Amino acid sequence: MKFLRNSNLAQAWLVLVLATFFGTALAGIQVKLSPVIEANKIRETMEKIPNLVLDASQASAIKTQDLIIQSRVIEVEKNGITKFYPVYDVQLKDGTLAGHVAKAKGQGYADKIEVLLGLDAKGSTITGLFILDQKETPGLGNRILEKPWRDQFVDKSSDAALVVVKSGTGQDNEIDGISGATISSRSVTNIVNTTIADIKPQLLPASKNENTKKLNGKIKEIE
Amino acid sequence: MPDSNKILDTSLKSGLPDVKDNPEIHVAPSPHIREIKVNTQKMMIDVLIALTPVVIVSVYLFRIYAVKQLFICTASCLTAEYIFVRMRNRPLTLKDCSAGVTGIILALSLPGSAPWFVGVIASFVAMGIGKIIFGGLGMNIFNPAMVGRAFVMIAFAGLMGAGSYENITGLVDAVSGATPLSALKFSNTPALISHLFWGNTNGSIGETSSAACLIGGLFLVFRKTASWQIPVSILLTVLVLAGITDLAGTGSGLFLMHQLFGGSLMFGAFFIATDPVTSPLTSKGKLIFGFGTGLLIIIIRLFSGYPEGVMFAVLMMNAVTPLINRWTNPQPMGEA
Amino acid sequence: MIYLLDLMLIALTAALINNFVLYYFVGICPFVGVSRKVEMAFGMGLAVTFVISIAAFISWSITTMVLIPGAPLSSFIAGFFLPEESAAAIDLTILSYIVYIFAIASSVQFVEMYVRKFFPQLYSSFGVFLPLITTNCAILFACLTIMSHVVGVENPQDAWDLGRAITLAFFGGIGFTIAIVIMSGIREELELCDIPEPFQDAAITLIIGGILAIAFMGFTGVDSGIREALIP
Amino acid sequence: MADSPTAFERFVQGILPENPVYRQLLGLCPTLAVTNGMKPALTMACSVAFVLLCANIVISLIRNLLKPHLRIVVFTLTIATFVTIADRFLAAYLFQMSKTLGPYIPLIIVNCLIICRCEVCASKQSVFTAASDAIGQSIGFGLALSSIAAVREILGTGMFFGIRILPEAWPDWVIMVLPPGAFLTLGLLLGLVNWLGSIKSRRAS
Amino acid sequence: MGLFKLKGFPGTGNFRHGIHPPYNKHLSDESKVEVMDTPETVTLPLLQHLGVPCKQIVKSGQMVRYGEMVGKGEAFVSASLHSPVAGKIKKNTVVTMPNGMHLPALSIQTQGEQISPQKLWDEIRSKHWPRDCISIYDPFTIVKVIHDSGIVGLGGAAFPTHVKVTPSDTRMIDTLMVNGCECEPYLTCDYRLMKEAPRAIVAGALLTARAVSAREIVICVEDNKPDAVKSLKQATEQTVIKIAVLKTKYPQGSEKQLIKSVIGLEIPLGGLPSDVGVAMSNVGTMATVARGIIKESPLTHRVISVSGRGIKYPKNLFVPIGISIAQVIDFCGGFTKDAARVIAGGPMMGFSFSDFNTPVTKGTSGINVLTHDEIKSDQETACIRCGRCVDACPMNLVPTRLALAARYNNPSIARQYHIHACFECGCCSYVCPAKINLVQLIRTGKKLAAAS
Amino acid sequence: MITTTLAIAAGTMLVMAVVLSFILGWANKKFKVEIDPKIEAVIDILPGVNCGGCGYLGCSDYAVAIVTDNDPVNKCTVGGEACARGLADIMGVEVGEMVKLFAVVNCGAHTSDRLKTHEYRGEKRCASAHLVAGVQGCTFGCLGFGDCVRACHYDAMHIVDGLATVDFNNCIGCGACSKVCPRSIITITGFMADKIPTVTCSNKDKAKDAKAVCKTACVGCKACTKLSDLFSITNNLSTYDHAAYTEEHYETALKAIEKCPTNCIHFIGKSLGK
Ligand SMILES: Cc1cc2nc3c(=O)[nH]c(=O)nc-3n(C[C@H](O)[C@H](O)[C@H](O)COP(=O)(O)O)c2cc1C
Ligand SMILES: Cc1cc2nc3c(=O)[nH]c(=O)nc-3n(C[C@H](O)[C@H](O)[C@H](O)COP(=O)(O)O)c2cc1C
Ligand SMILES: Cc1cc2nc3c(=O)[nH]c(=O)nc-3n(C[C@H](O)[C@H](O)[C@H](O)COP(=O)(O)O)c2cc1C
Ligand SMILES: Cc1cc2nc3c(=O)[nH]c(=O)nc-3n(C[C@H](O)[C@H](O)[C@H](O)CO)c2cc1C
Ligand code: SF4
Ligand code: SF4
Ligand code: SF4
Ligand code: SF4
Ligand code: FES
Repeated sequence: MKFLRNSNLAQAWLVLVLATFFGTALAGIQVKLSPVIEANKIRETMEKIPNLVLDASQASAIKTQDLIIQSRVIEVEKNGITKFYPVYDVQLKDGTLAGHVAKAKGQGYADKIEVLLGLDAKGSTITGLFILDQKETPGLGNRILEKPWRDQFVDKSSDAALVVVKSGTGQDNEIDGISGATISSRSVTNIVNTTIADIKPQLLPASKNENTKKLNGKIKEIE
Repeated sequence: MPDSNKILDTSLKSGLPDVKDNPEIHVAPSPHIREIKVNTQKMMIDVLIALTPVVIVSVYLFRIYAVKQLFICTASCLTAEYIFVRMRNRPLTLKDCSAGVTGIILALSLPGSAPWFVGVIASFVAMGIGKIIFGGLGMNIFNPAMVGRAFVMIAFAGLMGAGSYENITGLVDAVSGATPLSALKFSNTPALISHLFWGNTNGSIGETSSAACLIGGLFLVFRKTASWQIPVSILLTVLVLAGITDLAGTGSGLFLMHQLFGGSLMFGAFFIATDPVTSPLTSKGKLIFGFGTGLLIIIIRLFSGYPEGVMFAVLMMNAVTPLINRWTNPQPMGEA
Repeated sequence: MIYLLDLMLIALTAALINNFVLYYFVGICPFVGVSRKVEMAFGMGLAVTFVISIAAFISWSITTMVLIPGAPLSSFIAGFFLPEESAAAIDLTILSYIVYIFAIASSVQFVEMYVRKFFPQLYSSFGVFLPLITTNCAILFACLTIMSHVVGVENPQDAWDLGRAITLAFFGGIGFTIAIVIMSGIREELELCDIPEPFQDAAITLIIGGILAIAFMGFTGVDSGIREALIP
Repeated sequence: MADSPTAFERFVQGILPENPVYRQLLGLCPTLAVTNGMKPALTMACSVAFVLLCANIVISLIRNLLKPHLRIVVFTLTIATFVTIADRFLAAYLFQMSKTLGPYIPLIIVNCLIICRCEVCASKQSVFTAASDAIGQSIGFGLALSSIAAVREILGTGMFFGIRILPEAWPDWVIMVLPPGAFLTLGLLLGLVNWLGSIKSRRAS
Repeated sequence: MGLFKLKGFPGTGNFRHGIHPPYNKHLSDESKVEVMDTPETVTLPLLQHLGVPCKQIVKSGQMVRYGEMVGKGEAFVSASLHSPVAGKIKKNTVVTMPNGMHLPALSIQTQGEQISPQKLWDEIRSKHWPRDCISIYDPFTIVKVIHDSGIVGLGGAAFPTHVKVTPSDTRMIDTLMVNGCECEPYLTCDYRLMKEAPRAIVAGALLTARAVSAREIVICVEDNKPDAVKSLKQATEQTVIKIAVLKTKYPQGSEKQLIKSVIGLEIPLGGLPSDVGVAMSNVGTMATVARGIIKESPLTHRVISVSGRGIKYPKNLFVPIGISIAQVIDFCGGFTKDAARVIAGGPMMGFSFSDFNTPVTKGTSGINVLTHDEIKSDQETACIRCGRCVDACPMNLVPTRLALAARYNNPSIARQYHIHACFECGCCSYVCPAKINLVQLIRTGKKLAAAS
Repeated sequence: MITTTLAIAAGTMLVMAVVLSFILGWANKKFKVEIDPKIEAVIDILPGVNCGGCGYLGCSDYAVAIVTDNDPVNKCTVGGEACARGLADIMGVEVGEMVKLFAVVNCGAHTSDRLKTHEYRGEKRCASAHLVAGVQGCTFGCLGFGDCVRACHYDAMHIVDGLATVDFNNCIGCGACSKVCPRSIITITGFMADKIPTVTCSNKDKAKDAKAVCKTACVGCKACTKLSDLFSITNNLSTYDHAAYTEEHYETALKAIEKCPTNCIHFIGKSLGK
């Protein structure tokens, strides 16, 4: 008994009790909150998807729940490394394939830039571009967030690689660089170019892919 | 022994012979003679003289833009020094001309098209955060002009970026297009070497003409106002590193020439890195300082998002200067 | 090759480009507090580098072994009570902060006691810094960064292995050392300068930190520059 | 001053005379990291306030059970728990803000401010005193954060709480919202506060 | 380095750093040494040398003869004091020496038959000093006589010479260097002595070399004194003495630098010339040694130069020790109108003073009176870290650090940068564009470092 | 599922706590290094946060500094006042002096009293000017460049008309000024009354020499010693035995002040209101 009373464990009984108690409490909170957090994460992407595949008027008319969004991962092997592109296939309620949205990452001026790229059902035209995450310089590089600039990509064909120019000559595949942020502009354009080149071949046989997951179901479940 | 008894006639009872002749004896510590050819003010005036060719070229090339920029920066630097020193209740130090040097060097490192407030803010930051906050002349760790320039360059990146250099095109006929280093880095279009050397290219108003910088710089070195070790080691380092890169690439020498004569390398090596206050004390330290600056310039120019790295390189080396001083603390004679 | 390059760029980024102190603002307290003398700063830097590497190892192991859903240890134990599928879903990441802080604190304390007992000389030059480090956010920050690259990554390939984790931590520590040694050099110089009274000590240190941060911005993009130069 | 300050004195002291940032230089990391806008700064200040309040109350409740050599362990455990709670709540209900603040919320665990208050006040005082001390210190911390954030946001973006208050023509001082701006602003404000303090004490004497 | 070698010596004839101040030796280098008559009173401070003060052994009212010992140097590092006149001891006074020391002093009223100073000088100048037959003097006697004659170094530091020449078991001396560099601007007394009385120097050098059993004797002269070299060459013919002609540069005459120049060795920090087997003495000291041993007369007179543009007629003078400086100045015609600063010693290392009743002491090598023009100095500014002082410091120190450490009361930095290695030559202050009183600050710093 | 998660979480925490406290407890015993019990006591009082705010390397480093180097006890911001008080108790640092200590400047010569002064062109600090002869005739007295003023942290020393003058309302007798004075003319003196008499001179020369350099030098004339035996003359300089002063010596001191031919005796101390 004496041994026990003097042992470290007995001395630290308060710590042990508190640890157990706090551990339990936290786990409880985890159980309660983690679905919400998960949903937040998914919704972040999901909310953008309609705007990326449908044009503005359509998008506002349709609710997210009315679309069937399925996600899958496209694997591309290049120079011995495998790249993964999460791709969301968007079907209208009636089952017609409206388009695809791909998530892609690349090096920007300061840090990684993460974008969502919308393509039409055939993958031949860009239907939208959204910047999910970036750490470019405010006021310069982060002007890639601005809608007018991003909208330059819409309706560009996915056949020819896009190039950034300082003053446009009216060519189809040209994107006007942001002055003072040519590097960021070019980075985004490069990400778009590589993504298209990488995933285009694997886009079509999508609907029957195995690792497809139904996503909106999950969201609905939460809400 | 007729003279053996002779005793000096001491009519002088008072200690001071002929007191009226000599009313103002004063006392002072040794040594009692000083080098009269140099003092702080004369060194600063030397720099101003050495800067004249650069100023002349800049005014010739950028006309009213250069005049405006020079005026704004010099005036605001002097004003800022006046205000800040007043705030500290210290004796005024405008007479030593160092604020003027800072102002002119700052102006010469800005693009001509930068709006007025850029010069004003840069000057106040240069004097305030770059100099007075450390205790004023001689105490600052970082080159004040470069602190000011860096501040506005980052604060107003849009106004100071390559784009701003292009805006000026067309307003002044002498120069056109992007700065040579930008052009080479981002669109791979080289400039004429003779243009680089004589200065009819675009850029910050003082950096374009390597020839003018060389003339002024050599004057400084020969006057011993600037130490020779710093420019020599910077230029050598850049020469070697850029030479290797050039050989690894095309081998045409075009790249090398751009690195040497394009951008602000000459201006920086002779006028900025040599600032005695912010560079090491010993000659060994100065060589290390120059080598480090050259190395960083090349790294930044080659790999970073900027076409030019003189400013950053100088600031970084300023930061390690105290450490260099420590490492090169000479062994006193007899200790080795 | 590519893996090595990856490690190199992680190292470069952690040490210089996104310096812990000057870019992420972690470890400011020792940066301001223990930067008066170069020797002290250097010892502090080394101690941080050492501890941060250990902490990275511990936190990476605990995270992958115990905390994340499907971690071998937790799902093994849960497997006794639950069907396999839900056992694999057990997510203990909420405990991560507590676990990290305790694992770090205990290991630091252990190392300190050990060094003090058996290497008194080493203790006086290096061990004395250890206690100061436990409450240093640079360490926890490294663990959190590593965690963010292990937990919840979408592509399995992007999840960091131990090598990347330790590289980040180690070079983050080196970056901290660089920053604090530079700062201490400058502050030794400042002893002979006439700094205005209100700015002495902390304020001037922060302002110099600002100028250093400006200078370090010169490295922006060097990582991608090197990547491009090496992988055309 | 009286031997142990009353609850009200504790409250007042935290705000200015013993301001955690300007006077005690505690918790500088978050102060620098999250002050590029008013919103993140206030979120951070609220999180700290939450953690500090909860931790102070809990510690004060169990203060008689503490063993001297284990007290820091208990403090840390308590703080880490509440920080985790705060972190999860932010992630659940203020997702964007939680993303912006990133690791700086968990870093509250090692913020000396909180442990300091536990040690100095909560482990010795009644719950009420501890709570008012926590509130006072939190307000002080919040004031410090928002003063820095205000300078940085207004100069850096021309906006305040994301609302434009300077004319469109205002050239944004981008540097202010970047890392150097944080250091410079805090350094200059710290100098200013010291200067005002010295003027005041000179006037007093 | 083979290119730059001093012919006949291991050294290069040069040392690192140092400066070239305007020498202005022409003011007085053509004036032959003139002899001043015995003054009415002399004042003899009891500490005229480095070390322990000597003990007064006469009483007020007592009569003394010429050359009679009035103060006894009892400690080893001390020197005796002898009366340069015949006369009556007066009440003690105090004097403030130019170096700031406040000392008790003997005062002697001249009375009765005096020795003729002119005869003393003629004796020194004569050609009849022996060059051989030195061996009749036994080394121990030489040391003893040097001790008894109160001989101290006349090169400036006034270090008791017998201490240097006392043989030691641990440090063997193989070279005696006779220092005739006189690198201080304005001063010409050593030059005149070498030119006018080379034989006395040579005799003294041979005697001293015998005392320390040195095999080699080198007389070192800077190359701006060709006349001195010529007369020394004549005087040293058929002796072992060599003459080293060195580059003119300040402070060539400082022992560490001189040894480096001539022999190429460096005295360890905190060491003495004897650590590298060298004994060094000034030319004036050598002449005095010769006089002391051969003529058995103690150190009572010395040659000083009185120069500078602030003095009407710059001269070299042979004066009794203890004569008041006012009389010396008067003898040279007094001050000119724009005289501004009076210095005991040379302008680089000498001390300015304002009380002209101060006596000439054994260590006074000259009086310089500078004019406002010569001492014009600009406003002091902050150090701009230009590093000129570093490039000037012959000891390879970082003077700016030392000075600022002193200014900001930081003895640890001062020690870290080796403040005690500085020998206060003044090169750093001379070149400093910010006109900082570096040497004075360093001196302050030494006190500080010693106190903490 | 939920209960299992809870249980496992609690279990994890418990296991961790047990393991860690066991290991550390074991290590604590195993690796114990004997340290000074006083240091140990100090460590116990310090918070143990190891934040470095005190400028030392963590709490135990600070503890060692307190015990071995007698460093100040109030540097811990975390522990605050209570901590400082506790530390002071351990260290037995006591402040309650019976006698008030003040700095006394033993020189009374203002600019116009000093003779043989010359313009001085050097570093304007006492420690430096002290090395140059002839700044003023008196080699004992105050130089007036204010090294002591700069050393005083309590705004208690000022140069008044060339003479260092103590402000007795601010002076706490810390002695910083007396350490820096190159002429060692500041003494830290116990005041037996609010105002005490003192001889404001340090010149030890004979009357003639002293008079030649200063109008208010003590000439050692013995006028004061005749009036009060608390005055005594050594080396031509009168000194006052402050420790023996009581109120009853007031009168004699006043008389001595009147008698002193060079006016170098004064009452000094706190000005008792205006
Ligand atoms: C502080 C600072 C931040 C910058 N940030 C970016 C950025 O985020 N994105 C970018 O493309 N260029 C950025 N730049 C500009 C680049 O250095 C480079 O000048 C520019 O990309 C050239 O583009 P332009 O030709 O469009 O002017 C920045 C420059 C500075 C000084
Ligand atoms: C002394 C001096 C230093 C300079 N340092 C830099 C520098 O470090 N980084 C930089 O981007 N531009 C620097 N510049 C400006 C460039 O030389 C030049 O203006 C550049 O081509 C514009 O680049 P941008 O595209 O980044 O705006 C400096 C100019 C001068 C005069
Ligand atoms: C800077 C400096 C310069 C000196 N110049 C001379 C000089 O020109 N002639 C000289 O005899 N001694 C000069 N000395 C003194 C010598 O170092 C050395 O002490 C002296 O020659 C020893 O001789 P003494 O003891 O006979 O005087 C100088 C010392 C210093 C520090
Ligand atoms: C050779 C030389 C170069 C200088 N270069 C600069 C400079 O680049 N920038 C600057 O602000 N001041 C410069 N100065 C002026 C002065 O040293 C500077 O303002 C100090 O840093 C102020 O303490 C220079 C002075 C000299 C003598
Ligand atoms: S005085 Fe001292 S520091 Fe200055 S140059 Fe001479 S030896 Fe060097
Ligand atoms: S010479 Fe003068 S200004 Fe130059 S570094 Fe030395 S002390 Fe400073
Ligand atoms: S008392 Fe001493 S330190 Fe103070 S001014 Fe006088 S001489 Fe200087
Ligand atoms: S330094 Fe101390 S003793 Fe001297 S005056 Fe100031 S408080 Fe008094
Ligand atoms: S808050 Fe102290 S190190 Fe970050």
